[in-house]
Amino acid sequence: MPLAPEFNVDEVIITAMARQLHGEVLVSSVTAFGSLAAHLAKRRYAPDLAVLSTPESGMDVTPMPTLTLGQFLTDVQQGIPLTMEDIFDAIFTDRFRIWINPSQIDQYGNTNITCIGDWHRPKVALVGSRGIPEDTSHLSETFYYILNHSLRSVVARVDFRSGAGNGDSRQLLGRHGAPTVLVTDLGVFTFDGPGGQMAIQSLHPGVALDEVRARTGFELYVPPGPIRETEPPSDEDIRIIRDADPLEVRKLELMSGPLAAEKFVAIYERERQTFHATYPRVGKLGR
Amino acid sequence: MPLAPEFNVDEVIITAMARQLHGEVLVSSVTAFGSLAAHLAKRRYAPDLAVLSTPESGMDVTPMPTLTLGQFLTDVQQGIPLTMEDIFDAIFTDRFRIWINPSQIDQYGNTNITCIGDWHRPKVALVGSRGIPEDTSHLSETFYYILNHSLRSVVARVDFRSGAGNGDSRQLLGRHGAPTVLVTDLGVFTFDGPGGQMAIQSLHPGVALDEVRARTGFELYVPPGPIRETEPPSDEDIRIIRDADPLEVRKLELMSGPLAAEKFVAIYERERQTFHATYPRVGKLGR
Amino acid sequence: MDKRMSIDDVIDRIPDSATIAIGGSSISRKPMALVRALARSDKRDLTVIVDVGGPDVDLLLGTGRVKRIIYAFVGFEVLGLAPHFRRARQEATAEFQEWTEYTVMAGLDATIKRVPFMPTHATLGTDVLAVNPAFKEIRDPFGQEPLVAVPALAPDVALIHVNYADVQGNGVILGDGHVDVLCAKAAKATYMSCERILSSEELQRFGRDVQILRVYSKGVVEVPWGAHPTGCAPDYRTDLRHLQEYLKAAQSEDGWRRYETEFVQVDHRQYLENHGGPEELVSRLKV
Amino acid sequence: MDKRMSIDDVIDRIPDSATIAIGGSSISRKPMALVRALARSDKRDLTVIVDVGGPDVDLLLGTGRVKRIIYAFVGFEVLGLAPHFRRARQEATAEFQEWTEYTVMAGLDATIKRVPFMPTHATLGTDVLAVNPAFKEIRDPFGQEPLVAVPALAPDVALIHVNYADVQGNGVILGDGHVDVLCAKAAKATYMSCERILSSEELQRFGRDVQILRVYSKGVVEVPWGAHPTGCAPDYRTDLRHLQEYLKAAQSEDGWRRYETEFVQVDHRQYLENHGGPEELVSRLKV
Repeated sequence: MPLAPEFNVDEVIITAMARQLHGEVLVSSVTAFGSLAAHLAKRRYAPDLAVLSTPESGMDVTPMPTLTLGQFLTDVQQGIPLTMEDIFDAIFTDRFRIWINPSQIDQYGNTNITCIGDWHRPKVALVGSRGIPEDTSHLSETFYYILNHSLRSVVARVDFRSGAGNGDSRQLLGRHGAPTVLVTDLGVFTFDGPGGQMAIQSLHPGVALDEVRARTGFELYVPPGPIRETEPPSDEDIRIIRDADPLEVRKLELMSGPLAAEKFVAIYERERQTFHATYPRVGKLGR
Repeated sequence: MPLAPEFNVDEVIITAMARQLHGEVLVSSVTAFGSLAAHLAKRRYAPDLAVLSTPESGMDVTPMPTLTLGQFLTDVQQGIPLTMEDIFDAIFTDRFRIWINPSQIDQYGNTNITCIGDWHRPKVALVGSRGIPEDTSHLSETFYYILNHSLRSVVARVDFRSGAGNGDSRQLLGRHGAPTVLVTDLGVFTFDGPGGQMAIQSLHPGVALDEVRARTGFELYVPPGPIRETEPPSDEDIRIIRDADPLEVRKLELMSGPLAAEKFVAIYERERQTFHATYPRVGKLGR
Repeated sequence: MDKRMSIDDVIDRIPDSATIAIGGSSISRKPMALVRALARSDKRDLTVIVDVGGPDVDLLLGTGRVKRIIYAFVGFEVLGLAPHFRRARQEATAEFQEWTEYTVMAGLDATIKRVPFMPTHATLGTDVLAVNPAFKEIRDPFGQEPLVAVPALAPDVALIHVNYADVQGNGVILGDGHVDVLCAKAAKATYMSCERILSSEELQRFGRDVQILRVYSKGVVEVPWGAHPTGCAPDYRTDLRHLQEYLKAAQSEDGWRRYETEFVQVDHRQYLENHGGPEELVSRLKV
Repeated sequence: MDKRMSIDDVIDRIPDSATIAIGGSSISRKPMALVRALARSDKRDLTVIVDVGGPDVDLLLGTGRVKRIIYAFVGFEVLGLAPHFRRARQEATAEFQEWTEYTVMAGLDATIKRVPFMPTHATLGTDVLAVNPAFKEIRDPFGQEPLVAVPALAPDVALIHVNYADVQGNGVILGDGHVDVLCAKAAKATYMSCERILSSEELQRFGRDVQILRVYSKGVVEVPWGAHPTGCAPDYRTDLRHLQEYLKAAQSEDGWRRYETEFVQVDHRQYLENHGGPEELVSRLKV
């Protein structure tokens, strides 16, 4: 995808994600992209966000250099500690936002992280629905991102509905938890096409409609009028992202295979050195 | 009531209460008598008890001189802090014991702290059922004490069932929360008479059956054989009670009117001095 | 977001006929400065939800602000019955709905989890079930076990008092938490008074004692002695002398009118002055 | 009561066909020393309940101990899919029941509160409801709102790992709590390993970080590095290198047999030696 040389696709995606966040809500940091989007949003667009430092805890943390991966490696908890009950109460009371990265998303915004093929005898067993059913039955805004927009990830119908989209899935739920937006490496998509179908909101700089169509497993709704271009990240957006993630943890999500493994280990080793310099261990244990 | 001069009725009652407690359970300290019974039991009879320092919190506290009244006056929390959710989870999982001091108890062990007369237009409105319905539907042992066994407090039928006793009240509950024992100033009573009715287990030293009958609002079940005498407190029991309650907070529950008010204020003033000497304020705030 | 406001700002935000949940427990950590302002306001037909009520409910009944009370208990603990509550119950001058400690918690939790009810065994076998028209007997959908469905309790407003808060609306509770967290999460708008406002950094050092999360609070008021005459552990103990004066005043119309003039129809500064000023309170109530 | 015991003592107390709830979350604070002992035991037909599973579930499946898994998620987070879980799901060599994060919590909470179910909207509109035969669609008894009844989950045993414990069975968790408290309260018997045993006095200084109460624990095992290779914040981070070895080993039968010999069929002391000893682990994993 040809982008202007001064920014990378990960920065376009993260900035587009950041601009969706607003208000005073907890924002989960399960992935590097979600974490950086929350961090950027808090700095630039939504100062009242309460950003979590781990998937479930550490509200209003001071961001650390390894902002994102650190959470899984050391699970370091700073800020205000929460419980899992706090997290789900925040979901049920609509005080929570999360960027979900599904394996599949379909034209109605149903999402799948459970399996490819039939659930009872899957071709590929993935991980299980985790907390996505809770999000998609309670939140007033649900956010999705996919880094490799393709016929395998953006599909006509998901193999399994881990999360409830529009259409039939709404019968017993009303609007609670309905899909709001999808950001991919190609563009930004909403779900306000006919019957709640996926629609183009904007395409990233340099992305052509034909490419999007070729990489989408169904007929995308194109709103009348000219197609908008995603507003690119500003210099300030880019600076904040790069400063917050000097080890480039975010690049991991774009890689796979031996290359990813190699980078992963390198980050892991450097992370420890960084922690040594910044981790306020005494404060924590001395409480 | 004639008692041997070396112990008082409050010490007989507290000791009888203490001897009922056993196992590893949380014991609430809502009243002076309940608190002192728990403290004595832990020292002498049931070392695994987890005694609370306030009605809802402060597990495994180091007893303070104003062991009991302090809880309401300053609500000082030491030991391991709990939440109300912890307390009710302990009730539901049967890890909780409490000595309930009802205004009325009847022949089936139904108890009342809500009102005298009809609920909708009470002659005397008391306080409301509080957590007694939870206790009497979940605990495998429920304990009651009454300091003035009389026709007004030990009655044929309570005016309002705040707590579920035996008989009809058990229809939907089974044995969960059924009444176990009542200790009064006259004796110790169980609920294993015919149909779960109140029965004499023992009478305190010097108490005659006729006196008990005259002060009980129904026909008490008297088990066959000679009536047992409540085992009096030992010297060690008495010493522990007096040491734990040097301000004699326990006497308050036996008094009423101006005498009680006067003693109350005296204890209140002395309590502050005692706290000054013992309260580890730095430890608490420095956490 | 800076959520600081005045006591009057809070009262201005409460409409007539609002349903208000009040934190604390009987004579412990009640938001009395806010309650007094409400008591002297011209609000009408309020519904009050308390788990364990005390001077809060009694004062609001005494000044005629309340139409309906949902409660598990209203009383002054060791000091005895709540005089206006007792009178209003006996003369039926307000509507009363008797719940229990856990069912109030479950009702608030149902609102938090956006479910219309929570199931429990509590109140089976008691007369609470008979006099409380809100509860419904149901059968469990799996095994036909008899249960009680506790309906959701949805307060418009929650009023709580905490030890410390930051301007963003995070709150630290050092003593027993009572049901304050449930009130804060369940209400549409939570207003919190505090003994002292700290910086957010200082506040975070309290770890899990930060119990009120800013995503749930709409306003913060710094009110030293804001729980007086109830206690606020470990900052100060309950003012028993004042509560005894209150109880005495409530015995006659004249006495009550004088009490209102001196302690209700005055702002918080004057209220403290009428106790001889903060220094006098320190000398009596700090431990 | 001194509840210290050995790893083998814990395993001896687990019968065949037991239902075991395991705390922690994916690659964070799993009781891996206990799980390894279980994996090399001759226990059969175990049912495992996890909210978010990782190497724990995967290892027990890899050594053939498990008949049935109840889970919201099983995976290695940033490292990818769980290899034995994936294989077992695809070849249907065990029984799987897919729940969700909150419904596992609600199922455990139902057991704690001795109710047969908890109501929720979660899983409506998803295929979890279709493939999970344990859930039941119901209507709310007040307003006929569609809901899901989540049945109680009743573990025989809970296994958790904490930072510190005392010999009485109180446990301190400094990082994210995950669902450990729910597991401990819901199980008939909870066994807890810990990094270090402290005196009860030292433990109390951790205040609300004392999350496991002794009334719920039956045994305590001091096992430094007891969560390894998962992380135990703030004591040590996840051992990604070991987990990468694990994933590689699980790719072939030979590789897996070697892994088992070196890291499963050995006691905990030898396990640490096979990593180069505790000093080597300190240098890589302490932060």
